[in-house]
Amino acid sequence: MKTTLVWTIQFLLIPALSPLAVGVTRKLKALLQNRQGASPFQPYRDLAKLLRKDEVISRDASWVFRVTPYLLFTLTVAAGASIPLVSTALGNPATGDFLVVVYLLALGTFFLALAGIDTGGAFGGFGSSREMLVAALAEGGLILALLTLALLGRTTDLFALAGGIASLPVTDLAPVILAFVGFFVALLAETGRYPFDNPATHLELTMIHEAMILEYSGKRLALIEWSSANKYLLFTALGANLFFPWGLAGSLALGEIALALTVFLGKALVLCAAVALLESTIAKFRIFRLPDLLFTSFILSIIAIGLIG
Amino acid sequence: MALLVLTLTPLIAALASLAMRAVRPLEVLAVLAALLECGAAAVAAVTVSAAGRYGSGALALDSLGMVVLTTVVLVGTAASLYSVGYLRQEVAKGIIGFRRVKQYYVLLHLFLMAMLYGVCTVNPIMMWIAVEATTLSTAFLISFYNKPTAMEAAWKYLIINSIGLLLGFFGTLLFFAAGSPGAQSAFVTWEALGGGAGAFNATLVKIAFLFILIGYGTKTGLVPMHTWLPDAHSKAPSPISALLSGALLNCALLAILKFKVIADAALGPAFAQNLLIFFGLVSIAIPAFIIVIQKNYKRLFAYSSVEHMGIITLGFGFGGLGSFAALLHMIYHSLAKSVLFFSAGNCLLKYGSTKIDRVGGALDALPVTGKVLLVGFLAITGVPPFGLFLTEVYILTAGIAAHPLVVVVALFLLALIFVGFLRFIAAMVFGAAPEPPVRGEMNPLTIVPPVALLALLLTIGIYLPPPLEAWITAAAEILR
Amino acid sequence: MTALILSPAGFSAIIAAFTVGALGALLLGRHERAAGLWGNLWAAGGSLLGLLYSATALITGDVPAFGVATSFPLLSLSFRIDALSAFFLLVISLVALVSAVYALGYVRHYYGRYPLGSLGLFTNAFIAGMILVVTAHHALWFLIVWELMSLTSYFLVIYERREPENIQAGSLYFIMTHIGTAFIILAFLLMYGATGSFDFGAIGRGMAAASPLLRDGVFLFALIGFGAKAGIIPFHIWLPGAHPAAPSHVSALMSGVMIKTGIYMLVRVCTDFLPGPPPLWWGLTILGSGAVSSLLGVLYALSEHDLKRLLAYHSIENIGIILMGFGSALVFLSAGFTALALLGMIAALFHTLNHATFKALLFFGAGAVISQTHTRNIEEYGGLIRSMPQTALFFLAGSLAISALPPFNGFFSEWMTFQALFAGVGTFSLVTKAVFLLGVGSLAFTGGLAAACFVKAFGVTFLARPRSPEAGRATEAPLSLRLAMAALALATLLLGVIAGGVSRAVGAIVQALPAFQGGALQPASYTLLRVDTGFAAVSLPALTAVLVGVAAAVAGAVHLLTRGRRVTLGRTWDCGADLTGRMEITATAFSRSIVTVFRGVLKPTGQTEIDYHDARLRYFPKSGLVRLEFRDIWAQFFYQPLQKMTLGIAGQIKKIQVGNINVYIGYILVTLTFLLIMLAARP
Amino acid sequence: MRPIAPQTLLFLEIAIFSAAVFLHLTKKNSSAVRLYVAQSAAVSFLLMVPAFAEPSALLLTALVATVAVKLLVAPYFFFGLIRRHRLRFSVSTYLNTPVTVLIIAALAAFTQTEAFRPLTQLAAGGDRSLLLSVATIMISLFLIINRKGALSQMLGILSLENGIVSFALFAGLEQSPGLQLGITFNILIWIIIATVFISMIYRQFGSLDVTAMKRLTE
Repeated sequence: MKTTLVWTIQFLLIPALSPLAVGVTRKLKALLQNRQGASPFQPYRDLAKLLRKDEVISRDASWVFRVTPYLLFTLTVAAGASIPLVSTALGNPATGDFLVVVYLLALGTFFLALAGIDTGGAFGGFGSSREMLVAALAEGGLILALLTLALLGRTTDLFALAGGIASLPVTDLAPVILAFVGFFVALLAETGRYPFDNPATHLELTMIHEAMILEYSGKRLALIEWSSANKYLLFTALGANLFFPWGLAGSLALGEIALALTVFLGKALVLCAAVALLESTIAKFRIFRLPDLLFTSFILSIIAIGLIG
Repeated sequence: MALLVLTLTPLIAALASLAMRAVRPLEVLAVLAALLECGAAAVAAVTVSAAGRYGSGALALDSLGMVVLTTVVLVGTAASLYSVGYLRQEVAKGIIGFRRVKQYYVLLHLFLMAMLYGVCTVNPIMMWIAVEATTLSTAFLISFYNKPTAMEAAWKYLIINSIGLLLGFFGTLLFFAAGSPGAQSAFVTWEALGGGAGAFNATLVKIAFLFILIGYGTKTGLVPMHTWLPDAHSKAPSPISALLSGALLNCALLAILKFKVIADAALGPAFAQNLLIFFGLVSIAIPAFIIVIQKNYKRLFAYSSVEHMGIITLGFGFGGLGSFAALLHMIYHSLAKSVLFFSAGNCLLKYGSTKIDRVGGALDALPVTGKVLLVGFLAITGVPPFGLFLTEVYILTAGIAAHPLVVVVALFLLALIFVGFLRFIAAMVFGAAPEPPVRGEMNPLTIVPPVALLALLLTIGIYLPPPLEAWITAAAEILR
Repeated sequence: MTALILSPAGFSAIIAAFTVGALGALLLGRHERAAGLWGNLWAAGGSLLGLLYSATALITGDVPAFGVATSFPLLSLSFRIDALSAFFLLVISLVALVSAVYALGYVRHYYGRYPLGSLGLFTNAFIAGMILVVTAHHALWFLIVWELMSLTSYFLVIYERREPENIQAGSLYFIMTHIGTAFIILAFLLMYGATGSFDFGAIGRGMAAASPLLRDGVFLFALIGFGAKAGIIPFHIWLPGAHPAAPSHVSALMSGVMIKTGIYMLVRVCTDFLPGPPPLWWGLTILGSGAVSSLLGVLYALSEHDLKRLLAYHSIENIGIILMGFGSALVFLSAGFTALALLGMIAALFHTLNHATFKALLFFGAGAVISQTHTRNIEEYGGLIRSMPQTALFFLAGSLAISALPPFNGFFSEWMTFQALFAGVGTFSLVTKAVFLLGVGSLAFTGGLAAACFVKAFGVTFLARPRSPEAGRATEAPLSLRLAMAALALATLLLGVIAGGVSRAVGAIVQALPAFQGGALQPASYTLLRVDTGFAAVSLPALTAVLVGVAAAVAGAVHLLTRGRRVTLGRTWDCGADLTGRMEITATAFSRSIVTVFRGVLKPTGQTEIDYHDARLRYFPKSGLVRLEFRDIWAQFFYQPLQKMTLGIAGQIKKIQVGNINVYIGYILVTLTFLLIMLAARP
Repeated sequence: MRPIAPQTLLFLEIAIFSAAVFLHLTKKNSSAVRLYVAQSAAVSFLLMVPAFAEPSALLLTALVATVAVKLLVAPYFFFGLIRRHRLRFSVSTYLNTPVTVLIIAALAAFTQTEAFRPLTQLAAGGDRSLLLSVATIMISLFLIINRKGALSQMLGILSLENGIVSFALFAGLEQSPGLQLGITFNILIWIIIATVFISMIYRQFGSLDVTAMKRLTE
């Protein structure tokens, strides 16, 4: 019963809350920029509106274009179920390996990039090209940042790993902090945030993610937007629960889980705030400066692993 | 008796050819003589494989001689057959007339006789005379086309080999002197000379062997005495080139080997082996590099002959398994090199040039020759399933324990030769010719000999017939 | 029954089938259809027998060994099919079988252009050569069949011999493989010098007591020799030219299995011929070269727009991944961690199997596309997913597999390789750890870059609009091609989903190797892939089930939510102008940003030529041309200098032949004098 | 017949040796041929020693044949060549006379060194003659190297052969008359062929300068 409940949370929490996370970030950003900003719940309304609309699909597009939104959404949900959200006690030996999560998301990126090319427009292709550049280079930093944790926790199972990090002595936390910096850069890159991409732009020259989905409309656009929101919350959850695993439930007791859920929301809010703060204070980078940043993230993780000794 | 037939047949054929008035009888005579020689050699071979020795009196064969004789007879027969087709084409093209054809056949018979006699004779001096006679009979064959370059090649051949052989003669005399200082030495056979080797003066034998090696080494084509070889091979008519490479070089090497046996008996094997290893390695190294930048395919094959003589010499230098492999290699090389020279002859007839960059697309222009050339290349560079691969590995194996450095160097030189060779063969066989010639082979008689030799080469590369293995084992036993 | 299959007669039947196929095809040469049919059917039959044989050997665990004496000294045609041999025999037979099926239809486009007889001859001989290579148990015999394999593959590379670049590629291949063979011969000669035998068993027994220096030498020469065949950077230069030049079903064989014979022999050398714990630096060298090969291989692939060359570069990448697994296994062996060594080795062999399946699949797909469009230039494809939907689907499966995306098989062998490398990072310190980290980093970037590369390859080839008239006229590939591709596509998926079971089976094979005996095999089940000590685990069936379940739920929910909404077809947003095939992103443009990032390694030379309507008024360009070329740094800084040096030496040595007879005679006098003096000095 | 005094033999050998040296120095082809004839005459004298010690018909035939070839046939051919092609002077040498002499001296000295010491035990008394004949061989070899004229090269080879024959005599090596005949016949053929070749070279190249023949250089 409890297990079922936790599994339900695992599967539904991310899609349910992800529009909120995006909305909150936008709201915080607006506040930081002395704007009123839309309600944090605005993304829900957007999705609902899109789902109600008719759809236009390019004649040049193939089934790849049609399938991608579904696949993308599925993958983000499946990946969300594979990471510890509220309890470390819920072992997931089937898909809970961090490489699985990383590569599930990569599969989504792969199809999204194909969909960008599929319509034969000039923008989509360039968006795909840039997306693959960022994704390919971000993967190294991401894997190494998580490997740092895996080496400390002596497992690559994310659930066990969260528990393992939580029980580390404070003196051993230096590598975790370094790895987190590396992870955070990867987070920004993977979720299309400043300084990599501008989630709000529709200027052709600066688009990455938006360029790829230019041809989507209606329900498929809704799914894509939702998926990217999922991905954002997913990374936020990874950062919150793996690098700062305190507050996660150690068992499946209801009270603990409720507490853990609250703590998780708090941590996620802090991370969203960090992203919003960052987006308000720095400018977007030129595309060829991005690799430097990504390699820096990679090297930070290497240093972190070196510190483990 | 068979040996007498063997040596007299070409002589009679030469004399008979002198009397001929038409091309056809000359051709028939050449083929008949070749077949007769084959038969006689076969008779000798049967006895040698059974008893290890054949003949008596002035002419005799042991298994070592039998190995060389095999190459001479095989290549000789194939070359005789090929000559018929080759000369017909040249006559048809108006390059030569009847007088020259006749001259060719007479000299061919004399050349064969000299080699056959040289292999069979029991007397070192007679062998020397025979080898010298090969020089004399082939000089005009090399200058056959009467062009300045052919003259140049023939003159160099004549002079350098005469000098070399005189030094070899001197070495022979020194051996006699070492055997019986101050005494009368009338009609000394190899056996008699070898029998007393134990009592020879050691330092004298060393000097003598040095002269032998330089002298006969000139004729064998060992570097740095090889200089005549590429010139002569490239300028002679192709069947003669095949005979020079496939038969004559072996005969000269046989002389060195026979003296090596005697020197070993007097000195122990180390002295001769070290010299042979030295000359062998140098003879692989220099051609290896020259092959890489060669522009003329007949010269390419000629340098390859130098290199293979180097490999064989190296094998004898290593001894043991090396000697066995070197003898086997000698047979394989003779067959493969003849195949290549025959193909070269066909290319020359077709394209009218021995420059590699004038020949291209041989696979299209000469459907059979192109393939033969390609396969012959694979054979000569030691690619399985051809036997030269195994013999080369054997030779290296024989030396790995005592001379690892030499083996390593030789191994990479062989790889270099392959690299050099492949570029040119690929250009000839696949590339495009500047002026594409008419498609099609010219004469079945220019096709059959190389194909037959190739088939034989492939066969004995996969399956070594027991008699052949027996001679070679026995011959390797003689050489140790 | 099994005894009959595993008997020498059973083995001879395999070889006999290929021989009959080869010779029959040659004899039927004039009848194209019959020759093609004959050659490929016998090849398929032989491969089936090979499958049967290897499967039987693996299941029963028997180690058949037999030999035939020859009339040549030291040479005996010995065979021994232990688990490792049987595994490679299985992989070879598998790929050979599907490629024979594929060829049934594929050879049709050679009718009237190139002889089918020789294609049948060389293909059959090539497959037989590979089978003999992995079963030979005697060094000389091995060298013969090794050269036979190289020779036949050379002829297959130059099969389309009227293209000059094929001849060039073939020559380079033959040269590199020959030089590699020289190193191999050297390694065997050294072992012969130490043990006095060419028999593999005797070598293994004798080399145990050999000096460390000799063992190191043998290792190094074997690494170079077999590395040249496997395509390890920097000995890879032949590979991107040779594999594309061959007919596609042969490319699949060469890339899918032939280069693996190099891996096979490296494993043999390091674990069988040189028994005992290997020195640490062996494993580190292999690991490091694997890391470099995989990363550079994928980068070169990205810069390629010849579809088959691109695939060939990916072979280098995957060989690198295999070597990382094998290298880590060696390092663990040298440290005595047999269980971890087992993990690395399983990863290596598993990836060998996986790469064989998806690389063959991709080459098949490329061949299907090329036979329709008659070009290998990826820029002239486009939109093929509509005219060749099935081919596109299969190619996509291969692309996902090679990009290591779950649930296809490439992911799981890379996952295991990652785990082996992680274990190394976690276990060792300093230098060793750094090399393992290099491996992790290389593998991580490789995965991402491979995905980028296949987004390009698949996207530019199959998606959007046709970029050339040929691409517009393409039709679906013939049945036999699609059958072969379907089988392999299914295999990539199946091997992924049952990866747990496969890894267990591979584990049993590795455990049968003497060096890995004693390592405990983790209790892997068919549903769960686990690393010993519980460090990591993943269940493929569960993952697949989750994906399918969620996808169904999402699709259902969306369908319910959006009932009644219309879907209309429209034009892609075209800014008011008509979109043509020329306005899509090109393969060059796609990879240009990544190429720019890695310009330090790739050394691109970009040229932009713009032609204006008016020389002074530079606002309206008439035409623009961007040319992106790459310099091969290995050729530029290693092979060309080497060649130049050799030619320089040759030029000097050629001067010996001055043409002057007096000088020639001088040589004789000098040699004579020199030797006489030597003799006098050292009597 | 009483044995010939060693001094006589030595004198003959010195004559042979000097002829080889003077072959280096002469510039005229006709005098070179004459020098060769003189050398051959000295060799023939040497040959007569054993022939007259134990005379036999076959041996005498061999001797007569040798004398005929070396003293009659060879000069006949050579003078014929010179006359036909008006070859008064031989083509120049590579080295000038002083250097040539220096090298001759060096080569002669070399034959007296340790390298050839073992040879001296071949002849009990005549070791100086023996080594002189070796010196003749070396100097003749050098002649072929130094001279650019085809005729001179030919003479060098023949002089080399003379040196070897005299060595054989001093070393007490005698051939059976049959062999002797064979060798002589060989030399006869050689002289004929070489003469024909020289004529052909003259026709092809317009001179006997062998340095004109340098097309085959690959």
